[in-house]
Amino acid sequence: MNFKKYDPLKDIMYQVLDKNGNLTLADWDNKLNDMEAKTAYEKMLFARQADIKAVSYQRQGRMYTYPPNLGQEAIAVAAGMVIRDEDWLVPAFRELGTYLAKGMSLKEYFLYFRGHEDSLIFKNAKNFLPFSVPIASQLLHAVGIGYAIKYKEEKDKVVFTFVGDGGTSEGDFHEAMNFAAVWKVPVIFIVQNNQFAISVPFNKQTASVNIAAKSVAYGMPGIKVDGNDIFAMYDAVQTTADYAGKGNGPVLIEALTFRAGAHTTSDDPSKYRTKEEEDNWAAKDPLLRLKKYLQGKDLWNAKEENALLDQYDLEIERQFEEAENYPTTTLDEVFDYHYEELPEELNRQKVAYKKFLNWKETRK
Amino acid sequence: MNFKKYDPLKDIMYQVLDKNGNLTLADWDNKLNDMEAKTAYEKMLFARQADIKAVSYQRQGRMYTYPPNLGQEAIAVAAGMVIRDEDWLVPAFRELGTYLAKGMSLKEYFLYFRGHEDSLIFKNAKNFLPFSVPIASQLLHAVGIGYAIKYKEEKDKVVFTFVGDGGTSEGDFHEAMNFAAVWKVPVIFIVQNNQFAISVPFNKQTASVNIAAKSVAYGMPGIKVDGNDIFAMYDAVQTTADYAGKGNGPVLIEALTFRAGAHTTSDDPSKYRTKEEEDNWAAKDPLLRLKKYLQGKDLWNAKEENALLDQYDLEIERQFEEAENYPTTTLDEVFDYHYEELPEELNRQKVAYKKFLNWKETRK
Amino acid sequence: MKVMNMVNSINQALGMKLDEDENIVIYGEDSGLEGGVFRVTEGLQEKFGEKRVFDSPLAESAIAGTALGMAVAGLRPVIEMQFSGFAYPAFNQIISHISRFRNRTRGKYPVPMVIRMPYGGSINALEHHSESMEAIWGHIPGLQVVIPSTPHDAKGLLISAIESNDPVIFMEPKRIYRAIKQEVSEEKFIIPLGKANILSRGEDLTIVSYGAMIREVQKAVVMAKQKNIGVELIDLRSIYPIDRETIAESVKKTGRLLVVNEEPSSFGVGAEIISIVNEEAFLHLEAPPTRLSGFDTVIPLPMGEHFYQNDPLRIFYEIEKLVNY
Amino acid sequence: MKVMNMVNSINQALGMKLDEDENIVIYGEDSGLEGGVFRVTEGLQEKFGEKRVFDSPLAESAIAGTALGMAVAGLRPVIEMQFSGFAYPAFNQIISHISRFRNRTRGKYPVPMVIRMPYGGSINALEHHSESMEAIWGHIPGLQVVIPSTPHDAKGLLISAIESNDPVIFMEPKRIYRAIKQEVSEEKFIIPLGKANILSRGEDLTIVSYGAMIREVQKAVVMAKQKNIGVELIDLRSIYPIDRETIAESVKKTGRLLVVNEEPSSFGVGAEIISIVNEEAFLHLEAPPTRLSGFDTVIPLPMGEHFYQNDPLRIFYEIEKLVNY
Ligand SMILES: Cc1ncc(C[n+]2csc(CCOP(=O)(O)OP(=O)(O)O)c2C)c(N)n1
Ligand SMILES: Cc1ncc(C[n+]2csc(CCOP(=O)(O)OP(=O)(O)O)c2C)c(N)n1
Ligand SMILES: [Mg+2]
Ligand SMILES: [Mg+2]
Repeated sequence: MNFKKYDPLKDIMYQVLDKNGNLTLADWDNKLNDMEAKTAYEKMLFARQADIKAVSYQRQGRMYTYPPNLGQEAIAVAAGMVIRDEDWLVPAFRELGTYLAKGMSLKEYFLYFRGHEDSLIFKNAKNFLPFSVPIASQLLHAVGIGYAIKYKEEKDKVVFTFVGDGGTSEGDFHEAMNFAAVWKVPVIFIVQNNQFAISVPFNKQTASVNIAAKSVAYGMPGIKVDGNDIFAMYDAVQTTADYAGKGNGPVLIEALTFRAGAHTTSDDPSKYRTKEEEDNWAAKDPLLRLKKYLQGKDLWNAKEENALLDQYDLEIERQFEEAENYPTTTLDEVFDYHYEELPEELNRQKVAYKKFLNWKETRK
Repeated sequence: MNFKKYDPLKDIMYQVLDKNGNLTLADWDNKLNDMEAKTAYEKMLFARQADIKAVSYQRQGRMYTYPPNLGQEAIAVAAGMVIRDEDWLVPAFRELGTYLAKGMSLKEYFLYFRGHEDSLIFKNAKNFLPFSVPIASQLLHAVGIGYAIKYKEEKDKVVFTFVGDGGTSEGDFHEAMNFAAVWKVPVIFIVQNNQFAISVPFNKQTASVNIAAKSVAYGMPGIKVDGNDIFAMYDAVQTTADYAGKGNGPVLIEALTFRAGAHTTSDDPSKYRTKEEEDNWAAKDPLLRLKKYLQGKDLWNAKEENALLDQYDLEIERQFEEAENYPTTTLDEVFDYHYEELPEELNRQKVAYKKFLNWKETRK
Repeated sequence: MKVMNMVNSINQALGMKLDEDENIVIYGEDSGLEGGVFRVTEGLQEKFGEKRVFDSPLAESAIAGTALGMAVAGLRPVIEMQFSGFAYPAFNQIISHISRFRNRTRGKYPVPMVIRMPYGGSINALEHHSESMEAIWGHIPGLQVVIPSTPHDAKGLLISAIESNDPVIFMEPKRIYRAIKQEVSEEKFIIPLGKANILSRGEDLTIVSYGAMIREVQKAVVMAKQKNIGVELIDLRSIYPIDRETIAESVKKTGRLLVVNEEPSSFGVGAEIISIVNEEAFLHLEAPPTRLSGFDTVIPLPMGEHFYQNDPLRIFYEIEKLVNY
Repeated sequence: MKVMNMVNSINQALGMKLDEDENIVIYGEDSGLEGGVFRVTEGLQEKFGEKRVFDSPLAESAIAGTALGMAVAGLRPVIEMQFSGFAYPAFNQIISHISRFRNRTRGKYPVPMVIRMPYGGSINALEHHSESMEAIWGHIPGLQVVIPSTPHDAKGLLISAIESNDPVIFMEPKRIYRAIKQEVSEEKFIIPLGKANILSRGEDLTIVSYGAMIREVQKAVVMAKQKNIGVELIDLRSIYPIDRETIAESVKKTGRLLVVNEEPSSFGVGAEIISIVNEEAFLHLEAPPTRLSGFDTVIPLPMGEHFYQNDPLRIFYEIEKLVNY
């Protein structure tokens, strides 16, 4: 793609696959062949299934509050198909597909929502920061990493970072975009515009025509992409990562999507949006769309899908069990990771607590 | 003026009076007649003279660190010619001309730089907040005031607020612009782009083509104006204030200028910029330009100027003396303004200090 | 009188004041239509309109900074930080402006504003959702910092806070938002800021606590009573101004002090209270005044949080140690 | 050995470390070409290039947040906040990320970073330029907070701070940036973090102080000596981790404590130290451990600042009161 063609100020959106599964762009096969398109679908299916099961684990009281990804899978999976081991991932918290691609295990993911710090080690993943709870603050970390890449002349490495539409209102969004452009660092900012920040709709978040246009303020290219179209997303991420990796500086991608589920398992969207709006967007679902495309090419059928889902369920359940059987947090673990060496004061507090535990023991 | 014509993305700058004092716009007299143009010059001359004398008072050790306005007078005086009693002024700290128009006395100004809190009362001024030292933080106050105006339906009141080019990098700039546009409040944001933030030049501050273009990110109109051209500035401020006062929402004005003096009296610009750059800008000086225009129309001469300067000097010196003779800060004043009623704890600390003072007395 | 939890009583206080004073506006992230993520402002937008109760964009510095602007222009904003752990982006506005504007303008521009924020742990939440950093707010000159421990107190203290002409950080112990129900008058009433509340009388030991910890302490007090230890329990209610006199009077009588809260221990409220009793009641001290806070650690994720948060047994253990000193 | 002021010695420490470790980068507002508004980084850009020593745009949250990114990616940033009073916009990055990343990632991503910031008053400055808010940093789990009081200490402590694999808030007493000159070794040396320094020995009273106040205290110690009062003066050096042992040992001997600093009094470092001596040396206390800080007020503008800042006579007055208790 030539992203200059998609002027965000004119609010043009890049799309390859329409909601009926028809290509709006010729020659697509040069980018992703049939096998790759199928793989993309499988990855989305897996991410969705894991997400759906996470919600149900939460409902069963086996996990704490959980933020579903439903409806946004194309964005994360597309980024996951582009990101490499040596690239950095600086996440928000709603990009399961990318985490899996980067090497996080589902066990770790579930462990996080079961309240254990070990989850965030991402043991088999390189260059992958923890989920960021304070909205938009992570974008600055991405820019710093970008600086380090440039500083060390680690040619062609790229940083991928995510934020939501709501997050673009934070000061840190602005500062990150500005620093990135001034320093000309290889960072791809992906805004998942799912049109809500919890209950707050996009039009109460900003008066800007869209989010991609905000790039103009920083002298940085920006494009608006159909975030429910995995082809467009893949192309956009791949092209811009290539551009940034060549030393051309950062890019802002707005991925237009819709949070089909609740904000988190504690949230009830029916309070702030209509069934109609939801149905409208359900028709543009990213999996549905790609499935139609694959079915049109006779590359996919219901039987295949069901077989895969069964297999996925087993895998997901196995990983969840591992998370459930993970040893609980110890007292030492509460203290021992704050500094390279445990300061005297922390040790004192730990020892005092151990004394209390001893007393408690003897009391029984 | 029609500010839609000055597309900031094309980096077009609004100018009325070129650096040789020639009008680049016909029909100007309909905006400011000869008398008004003369008054504008007198106001700039007064502001400059007060500023120059402030620097010299500082040099004499009679004031603390002081940030000169030299070279930027047209912007503040233009805003001062538009702002009314009922409008609000939320300043940064380099807009002397506007402060004077709003009712601050020079005595108060000098008193501030002599380190006395009473200065910031601005006794004869309405709707005028104190100078804001933490860069860009004041912009949010302006937006809140804008909300209050709208809330109370105080028709046609406007808030004027200032910030520097450096200040546009702060998160608060972004948040203020965004809130202002979403809430559609009557705020005129004037960025004095004097091209330096202390020693940091504009191109290290942002990669944006200019500052006015940043308005695009918020769905707000923005214009770039020649800040050394008082006519253009007056027109821009007046037109946009009118627009905002009619309920159309906020506007961003970038006033391009040059800080001809040091950042503050503690700063030495020769460390970070060239004589050539300074000379280049001296030729575009806002007073020089307007004087040429007035002289061209036979409205001004050196004799008149000298007589005025003598008169101004007397006035400035008189006010400085008043500031110098102002009673010093008392212990009570340190404590008594923090809360409506002095909390017990503050009283205790005050009393303890008084005991010490008594002891010190008896010790002599 | 009506049985209420703290969410109800705060909601009622807000509604009452909105009704009474048209200069009051309420906003924050999700505070409008949704009524806040804890439903504390539920129904208020419907009743008072979107102009007075509304959602803001997601930016805490802006929420605080614009509120200052509103306050100097004559409104009385009551803003919400969604969690106290997300108030930090507003730190500069609070410390540099909100707390100082009255003094900076020698009284010309007071800042009547309340910053509500749910705080505290033991709710099985993700990181940043369990913070208890009241000492930081207490250390900032010009602020008032208030923490209620019951539905009744929450109502009376919040009404006082809203009526104060100076800024108040109003920290709501979210752990007990719905856990404690009690009869609360439906009339308007106020509880003065800056005054502590003696919850139980005793001769052997003074405990100073506040917020959600009060309920835990009360359980420990019962355990102590079974051992014939009489505890005088003081609910601080205001972190700043702090009620020096009530604390001092009690410790002069008991000679022993335990502070119980859930903040990191070092440089906390506990230290301040210990200093106060040293300053005011030094000669009466019979045992080292003691603090029982959290650790100097990040609050652990839910699986480890029980270590960090003091339970009645841990409190009782400290009581016993102090009494046997 | 060479006679240096603190600006020189910090500059030398920075240069030495830049030389030694190519992962070190230095940046902040005006830190590059100009060498900072206090000229602390002067000459470093010229020597080490703009890639390693540079100006950032004007945004403190970004300066801190990007430094975290650099640190996790293998660099060792030493960043500058132009004044400690302008570090507040970075508060969220510091409390939510910089201090926590090691723990959050169970040691996978430590944060070797130094945040330098000139702090403290008595320099006749505008508002916000005289802040002394070290207690707030001290209260945040995961940080180290260091304050030197001499050119020699500044060098040794800063080198330690840069070599630490955990984040350090390095607060520089700007009042004595150029006021104190002393011989400082031009070799590399370190002073360990977390350890206090006993500056003078005495039997009658312990004074704990730090930063620019040390010089004022030393003058008061001379006055005390003339009255035959022997003061043990401890320069804290590190606010966190705090050297509990040195403080406790001293107070066990003298039985009397005075803390002298320039922060707002309530909820400050003074309270922490008073709590420590209660915890560690209760039975040795012969007079109420006392703090002499600033007031619970905004630091007054220059004309009133002398009331707020403790001078030797005020310190001596408190010494005498304590000794005569
Ligand atoms: C600084 C901060 N403020 C508030 C919150 C509470 N919060 C969590 S998610 C959220 C909404 C985020 O919206 P958006 O950025 O659009 O992301 P989405 O949830 O839609 O993926 C809010 C307000 C937070 N986590 N951090
Ligand atoms: C939050 C904050 N950071 C740093 C400073 C120190 N400082 C004072 S003025 C200044 C530069 C401001 O530049 P600009 O916004 O362009 O305004 P100008 O001085 O050019 O008028 C800086 C960094 C400050 N006052 N506030
Ligand atoms: Mg969203
Ligand atoms: Mg500037």
